[in-house]
Parts: sequence; structure tokens; C-alpha cells
Amino acid sequence: MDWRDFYIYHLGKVNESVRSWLSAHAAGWTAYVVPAILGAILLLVFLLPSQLMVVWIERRLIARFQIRRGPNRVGPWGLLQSIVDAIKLLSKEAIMPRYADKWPYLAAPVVGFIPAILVYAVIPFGPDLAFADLNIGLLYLVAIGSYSVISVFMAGWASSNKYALISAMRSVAVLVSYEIPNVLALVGVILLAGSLSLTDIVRAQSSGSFTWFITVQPLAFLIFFITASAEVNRTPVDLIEAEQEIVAGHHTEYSGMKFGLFYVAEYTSILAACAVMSTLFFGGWHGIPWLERYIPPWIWFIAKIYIFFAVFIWTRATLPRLRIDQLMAFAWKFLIPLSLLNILVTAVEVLLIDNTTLAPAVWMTLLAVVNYALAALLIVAWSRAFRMPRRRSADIPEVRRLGALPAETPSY
Amino acid sequence: MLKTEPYVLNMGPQHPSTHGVFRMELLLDGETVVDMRPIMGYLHRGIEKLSEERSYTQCIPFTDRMDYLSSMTGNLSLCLAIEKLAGIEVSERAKYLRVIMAELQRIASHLFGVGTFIDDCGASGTPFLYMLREREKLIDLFEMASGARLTYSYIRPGGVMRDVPDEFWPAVRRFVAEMPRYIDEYEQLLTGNEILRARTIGVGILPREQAINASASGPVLRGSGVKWDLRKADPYCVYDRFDFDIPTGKQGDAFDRYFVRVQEMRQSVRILEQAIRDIPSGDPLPKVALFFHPPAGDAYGRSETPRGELGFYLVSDGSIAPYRFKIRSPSFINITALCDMVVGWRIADAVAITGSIDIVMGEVDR
Amino acid sequence: MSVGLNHFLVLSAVLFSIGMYGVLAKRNVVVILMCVEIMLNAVIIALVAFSRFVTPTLLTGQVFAIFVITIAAAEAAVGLALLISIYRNRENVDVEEIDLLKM
Amino acid sequence: MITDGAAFAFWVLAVGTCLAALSVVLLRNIFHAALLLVLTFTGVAGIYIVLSADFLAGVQLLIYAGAISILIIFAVMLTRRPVMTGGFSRFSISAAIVAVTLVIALIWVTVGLTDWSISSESPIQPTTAPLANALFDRTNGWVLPFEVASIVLLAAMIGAIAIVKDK
Repeated sequence: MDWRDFYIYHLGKVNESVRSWLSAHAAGWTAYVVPAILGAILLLVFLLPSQLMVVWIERRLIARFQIRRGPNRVGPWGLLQSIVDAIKLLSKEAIMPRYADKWPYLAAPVVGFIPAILVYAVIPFGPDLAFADLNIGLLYLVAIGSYSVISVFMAGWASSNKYALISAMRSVAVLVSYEIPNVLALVGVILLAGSLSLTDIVRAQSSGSFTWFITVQPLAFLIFFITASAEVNRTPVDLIEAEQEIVAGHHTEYSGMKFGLFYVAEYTSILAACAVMSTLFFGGWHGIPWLERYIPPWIWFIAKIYIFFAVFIWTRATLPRLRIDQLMAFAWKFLIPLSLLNILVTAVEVLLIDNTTLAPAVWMTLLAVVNYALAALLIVAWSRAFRMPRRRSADIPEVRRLGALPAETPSY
Repeated sequence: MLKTEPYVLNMGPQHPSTHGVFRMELLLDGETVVDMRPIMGYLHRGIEKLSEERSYTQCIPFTDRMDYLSSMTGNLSLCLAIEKLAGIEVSERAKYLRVIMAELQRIASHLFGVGTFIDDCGASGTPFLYMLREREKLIDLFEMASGARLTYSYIRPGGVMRDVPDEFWPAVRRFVAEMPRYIDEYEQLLTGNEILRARTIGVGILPREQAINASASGPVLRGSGVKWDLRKADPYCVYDRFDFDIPTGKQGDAFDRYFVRVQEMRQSVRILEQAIRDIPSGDPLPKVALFFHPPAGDAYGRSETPRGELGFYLVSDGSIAPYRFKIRSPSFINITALCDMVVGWRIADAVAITGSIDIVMGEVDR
Repeated sequence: MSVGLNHFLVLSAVLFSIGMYGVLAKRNVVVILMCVEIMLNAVIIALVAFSRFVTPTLLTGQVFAIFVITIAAAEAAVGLALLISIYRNRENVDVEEIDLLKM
Repeated sequence: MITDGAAFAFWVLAVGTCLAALSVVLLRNIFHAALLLVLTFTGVAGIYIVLSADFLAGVQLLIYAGAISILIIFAVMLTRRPVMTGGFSRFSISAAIVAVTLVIALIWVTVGLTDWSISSESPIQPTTAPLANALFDRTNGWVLPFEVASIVLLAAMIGAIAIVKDK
């Protein structure tokens, strides 16, 4: 073992070093098991404090946006507030509605939590710092992400609460609709990088002809940002747990740590969405060139995650919420056509790249200018043509025909 | 559409977006509201009956607790009714002070109403807290004048409780000078916001005729395009001396009601500027005894509160207490039009429309 | 004990039969659709197993599997659309109740 | 052949998948059945990974667990509780006989009678790019079936909309 492998700059080499040492000096199976456990511990070392930090950051930042102070009582600047909240959640009574469908009700938080953690398996925190560098990384990411619907649906259906049921119906409709532009927006990046592996995609963003993909994929990034915020339930598209309408959506009936698991899963997947955005569009672990020598890649990456998280908080603090039919119309009539056009344009560009004789720098600048202009043009043109639905969902007489409330109120 | 069976959803009395303990019984088809019934009474305290056991001046604290977001105008309405019943004269300075308080209160109440409305549209509290920032200044002003922050009981039959202290005037001048800029800030944040416009324009339309037939008043009526404001139509205090406009909406949707409120804040600032400039000196204190016996008869006094026409119908039998104390509360009457506005829209719209009416349950239930 | 082609074929056969039993024995159309999906999955397992063990370098089995999945998606969409259409007209999704052609 | 770890994974996945599939068939609550169907699909995806078909496993998770099971759950939701029971028809006993006969026959034919020529070559490991080459190869690829499949999907989509659409 070389001591330089344990230099904090390259955390990923620790694992590699341990693996090679074990395969040389210990039983064969330890070389598989020990690095895996080590990786899981590293991941948790990032995730668990991040959970607490992120909740604190969100509350403090939102408070700033709202001219308040936010939590400032427990610990310095209220830093320990999240821990206290966690303890409170743990000590709360676990209530289950009498008519709840028992095992889906109990399983839903876990089903929601597992995929949220599993997503991190493929995210590269540094050059060698991915838990599993799958060659189908992006596909895995999208596939695992689609499990969150099932969790929401289980919780909503099983808790025998009408608000939760409405939330379940919404989640199925919204997440299925937003999955499509979400995946389509990724295709542009896949075309440019020529790989599904997230490590390869990050490497492609520093190889000769490319810089960060945000320079050539602005439209895809915008679409991905919107769809990602829909998938992780952030305002203005957090219809699944729209507080003002359906109380807390699918976790209305959950208390104590069962609610806490939903909460943790939500923040975990928000962080995952931020991580994916910085991986795909903002160069992953790459940083500012002349600072890269001094600051380790994984710090760059985590910094990017937190910056994106701040952007999510910003949108949450600023915008009102869309209505469900407007949200669906937005996905189907605005995001999907634009993401399809983006694929078309990117595919043509990738074909041209192979046949061009221009210098990479010139070519990339040209592409960036063209893509930004096209993105702006498309967004403006499409938003002219696209109108949010503002009509009633049906005419009053037709709605009235469906019935009326019984004359007497049932009970007080 | 699919053949579905409508189901009943009880929204409230405990629900994050029903203002206070209001309960909506919604009949839903999927997410579309098929029928709706407002259920009130969770905050009923029997104010009308209680008032019949008390002297006229003792009734004033009840008005604080009806519309707790605009106590001043509640006091004013009742005092106007009592003065009409008993024939009490009010000094000029008291009239101006009443106007100043009523308009400050209108701004404060509209700030709260618009803020909660934006909250109901799904914003996570930021506009609301921006508006509370200014409301806080107003509450400080009221505290200077009356000593209370929410339940003022400042306006009394025949005048006001006491003259405002000296430090009130620079503070109110500064507020009046600053307020237009803050209103611009809100409009920047909200009026042009595409999501808010999509959520509110065309939503919850209350047509002109329907608004009149429902006897709606205040921003709900003016949002539907009816130019009716008691300050112009039946001027009380000294409102006929001021130059101001009555903003009206175009089609009576939720956005119009929001917009009318914002414009009314601007007009209130205009009135305040004139009232502060013109206020005469003198003694604003009441010239009547604390307990008085109005002549037998009846009177209806009303004023334009932030929510509409708040009227008190008083019947006197010559004794110290009113024989009959009837309240016409604008929130209660405006909310009767809610069903027609909500049917055919989604759950989210039902919440937004309820927010756009700006009800205060203390006044609805009394 | 090493796992070979036969293991996968047995698994495929068992899954297929389970699905088949469901298709024959259940009354609810939704459940029948679920069972059809299980049968399709069993078939894909066999295809991929052949691809893995008989022609490991050709990938033809996996290409077939992709086509089967495509068709399965189309089948699910149309099947559920039909189901909803039937439910709309009859308020029932019981195969023993919606045998209209017999009348 | 297949390493011991993978054999262990196979047994766990195979038994789990079969149990889940059996529960889909046997449970009367079709909401539970739909959830177990997701488990079945996930197990099958695991089987694909054991068979070193990683791209296919991803597709399985995305299409089956992510899309088809959601569609089925949607159908469960749209057909309300009174008809939500998953009872057995009057053929259930004969169906059981057929199914058992089928499984015996299938195993007998495929495992007992047929002699498969097992290749000893190791499988292609990252399958994504080779799969794309196999699909879109100019000489002996599957471009035409691929395009036909896309048209089938389009037709299915339009057909589904046409069936469900309001008249």
C-alpha cells in the first residue's frame, strides 16, 4: 500500500488501494466485500450530515428570502436544529389510521427511501470516486428514479385518506408525464458524450473538444431542471404534496419516523437531482482550472450540489404553484416537443462534429452560440404559441349534471 | 370523460388553507368541483346577542373581535351607527383621525388579504412575509395611537379614544412616503408573474349581475366591474373632501380581485396624503357621557371596510343598551357567492378563489 | 453448485405457468393483464438465457427481448385502454360478466 | 460457468420472483397484486443482470417497473373498489391442472429432451454498444423490425387515445 493513495485529494484511490491490497493478502471474497462496505460508509458519511445540513440550509435560506431569521436557537446559528428535529421525530408516537391498508402503509416509506439512496451508487464524486461505475449509469438512474411513484402511490392509497388518494392520483399522472421530457433531455448529453456511464460523461466534458455541456445544451438543462424539480416535488411543481390544497399529500397520515423517512427520502432525492445536474451539465468534479490543483475534485462536486440546492430553494421561495392540468399541459405541449427538437438538433451537430475540419475551440464556440440562440428562439416562439389552460375544466351545467351534495350535512 | 363517481371531500375546519375555521364540503369528480357547500359557525360567539346586554360603548370591543384584521373600520362602522341613532356630533379633527385610521387599516388588511391569497396560490410564504413587513409598521402606528396591536377599540361614539401622540405624525408621514415603493415591489413580484396569472386570470369569475344579486360588496364587487364604494356612494366622515379613484376589475376573476386590492392600497395612500396635510387642530375626544340613552328608534350605519360594506342596524328602546343589534358583515355575504365561483374548477382553484374573497371567519360567524 | 441454462429454463417455465394459471383462473381483467405481463417476462428470461448460453457473442436474444418489451408496452397501453373503455360502458371488469359476444 | 456469488444471487432472485408472481395470481386484493407485480419485474431485472444483460436490466426496470406497472396501477385506480376484487373464475381448478401439466411438459421438453449446444465463450460484458451495433448493423441488423416496432408503438398510442377518448 502506498501512503500517497490516502492523500485526501484522491479519495477514490483509497478504495482501489484497499482492494488491491486485500486481493493480494487476504481471502478472495474480501476484495469484493470490504471495498463495497467502505464505499457505502463513504456515501453515508456524505449523505447523513448532508441531510441535516441541507434541511438547516433550506430553512435558513428561506428565512433570508422571507426576511426572517430562521432556526437560531439550538447550537451556533441554529446548526443543531435538524438534529433536534430528528430526535423529536423519533420520539413521536407512530399513529396508523384504523382503516389503513396495513402492509403497503408500513412499506411505503421504506420503498420511497431505498431508491433515493440507490441513485447515489452511480454518481461519480471524483475521478475514481463512484460507488459503482455502471456502463448503463444514466439508464439505471432514470429507472431507479421511477420507483418513487410506487412509494407515493402506496402511501397515498394505503392511508385511506382522501387527500392522500388525490396525491397518489396526481403523482402517477405527474411523474409519468415528467419522466418523458426528463429522459429526452438526457439524450442530448448522451449523444454528445457517446456513453451512458456518468464517469465517461464527466470525462467527456474535459476532453479536447468539449467543455461543460451547459455550453452546448442550454435547452436540455432547462428542461431537465424543470422536470427534475417536478420529480422531487419542489415548488412550483410540487403538486404531490401541495400544502394549500391537499394538506401534505401522500404523507398526511404519517407521523413520527415514518414521516421522517419520507422527509429524508425527499431531501436525498433532491440532492441526487442536484448531483445529476452538476454531473451532466456542469462538469461533475471539474472545477475552475487554476484552482483544481489545490481543491480536491470531490469538494468541487459537493460544492456544485449545494449550489444547485440553493437554486432549488430560490425557486421554492419565489414562485407560486401551477395547477394540475396546467402542469400536465406544460409537460406535454411545451417540454416534450422542445426536448424532441433538442435531440434532433444535437444529433445533427454530433454528425457534423465527426465531419468538421474546424479547430475544436472555434467549433465549440459556434455550437454554443447556435444552441443558445436556438434555445432562446424556441422558448420564445413556443411560449407564444402555448397558452396555459385557463378555462374551466367543464361547463357548469355539465358539471352540475354529475350531482349535488346531499341536502343534510352528515355530522358535525 | 371517464365514468366516475363524485365523492365528498371535507376541506376544513382544520386545513392549512381555509382561513380560520371555515369548512368547505366539496363534491368532487376527480379533481373537479361539482358542488360545494360552505359550512360556517365554528367561530360563532353570539356577538349580536351579547351586544344587546351591554351599553353602546361597551359594544365596541366586540367589533374588534369580529374582523380582527381590520378592527378600526369595525369600530368606525358601529360608531357611525350609534352616532346616527343618538344624534351625536363629531369634531372635525376626530373625523380626520378616523379617516386616517380607516385608510391605514385598509392598507394593513389588504396586505394581509393579498398575502394570504398568494399563499393560497401555492407560494411558500415569501410574498406574504414581505407584506407582513409593512403591516408590522402599521401595527406600530396603531399601537402608538391606541396602545393595542390588534384590538384597538380606538374609535368611540362621538370621537376617538384619545388624540394621537406627537411621534405618530413623523412615523405616518414616513410610511406614506415609503408605501408606494413597496407596492411597486409587490407588483413586480406578483402582478407580472406568469404562474400567478395562469392560476388566477379567468379563474372563479363572478359576473357583474351575479355579484350584484349576491349583494356582494368591497373588492369582490368592484373586481366584477361595479363601481360601488361607500366612500363615494354614501360619503361618511370627510371622504367627500378627498380626491381618489375607485379601482374596478374587468371580468370579476380572482386576479381582478387581487388587482383591485393592490390598487386600493395606492388610493388609500393618496387619501392618507391629503388627510395628513389637511387635518385641523382641535379636540377629537367624545363630548358624550360614557353611558347615554339614545331616543327610541332605529338607525343603520355603515362604512366601507377592506372587505366591503359593514353595516350595523341598531334598534333602540330608549334604554342604555340596544334593543336589537344586527350586523351585516361583508365576509359572510361575499362568501355566499363562493359556490357559484367554485363549481367547475379544480381543488386548487377552490382554494385560490376562497383566498381571493378574503374572508375573516371572526366576521363570518360573529 | 453452478447455475446453467437449465436453471433459467426451469425458472422461465415456472413463471410462464404461473402467469398462464392466472390468465385462465382469474376473473378481473386487470389481473389477467398482469399475468400476461408475467408470461412475457418468462419468455424474455428464456430468450436472454439462450442468448447468454448458446450464442454469447451474438446478442440476438437480447435484441429479441427488446422487441418483446416494446410489444409488451404497446400491449399494456392498448389493453388498459380497452379495459377502461369497457369499464366506462359496463361499469365492470369481470371477464365472466363482459362476454358480450355470446349473447 | 457462472460464479458462486451469481449462483447465490440467482437462487435468491428466482425464488423471490416466483413467490412474488405466485402472490400476484393468488392474492384477492388487486392493489397488493399490482405492488407484487412490481417486485416480480424487479426480480426479473435482477435475473437479467445474472445473465450479464445489463442494458436489458435497465430497460426492464424502466419499462416494466417504471411504466407498465404504473399503467396497471392506474387501471386499478380507475376501476373502483367494488370491482377491485381479484376473485377466481369457475375454471380455476382446471386451470391449475393445465398450468401444472404445462410446467411439467415445458421442463420435460426443454431440459429433459433437448440437448442445447452450450457455448463456452464468455458473454459480451458491457452490452450497450454491441447491442446498438447488433440492432443497427447495415448488413444483418434489425433496422426494419426496429422501425416497425416504433410504428407499432405509435399505432398503439394513437389507438389507446382513440379508444379512451371522449366521444
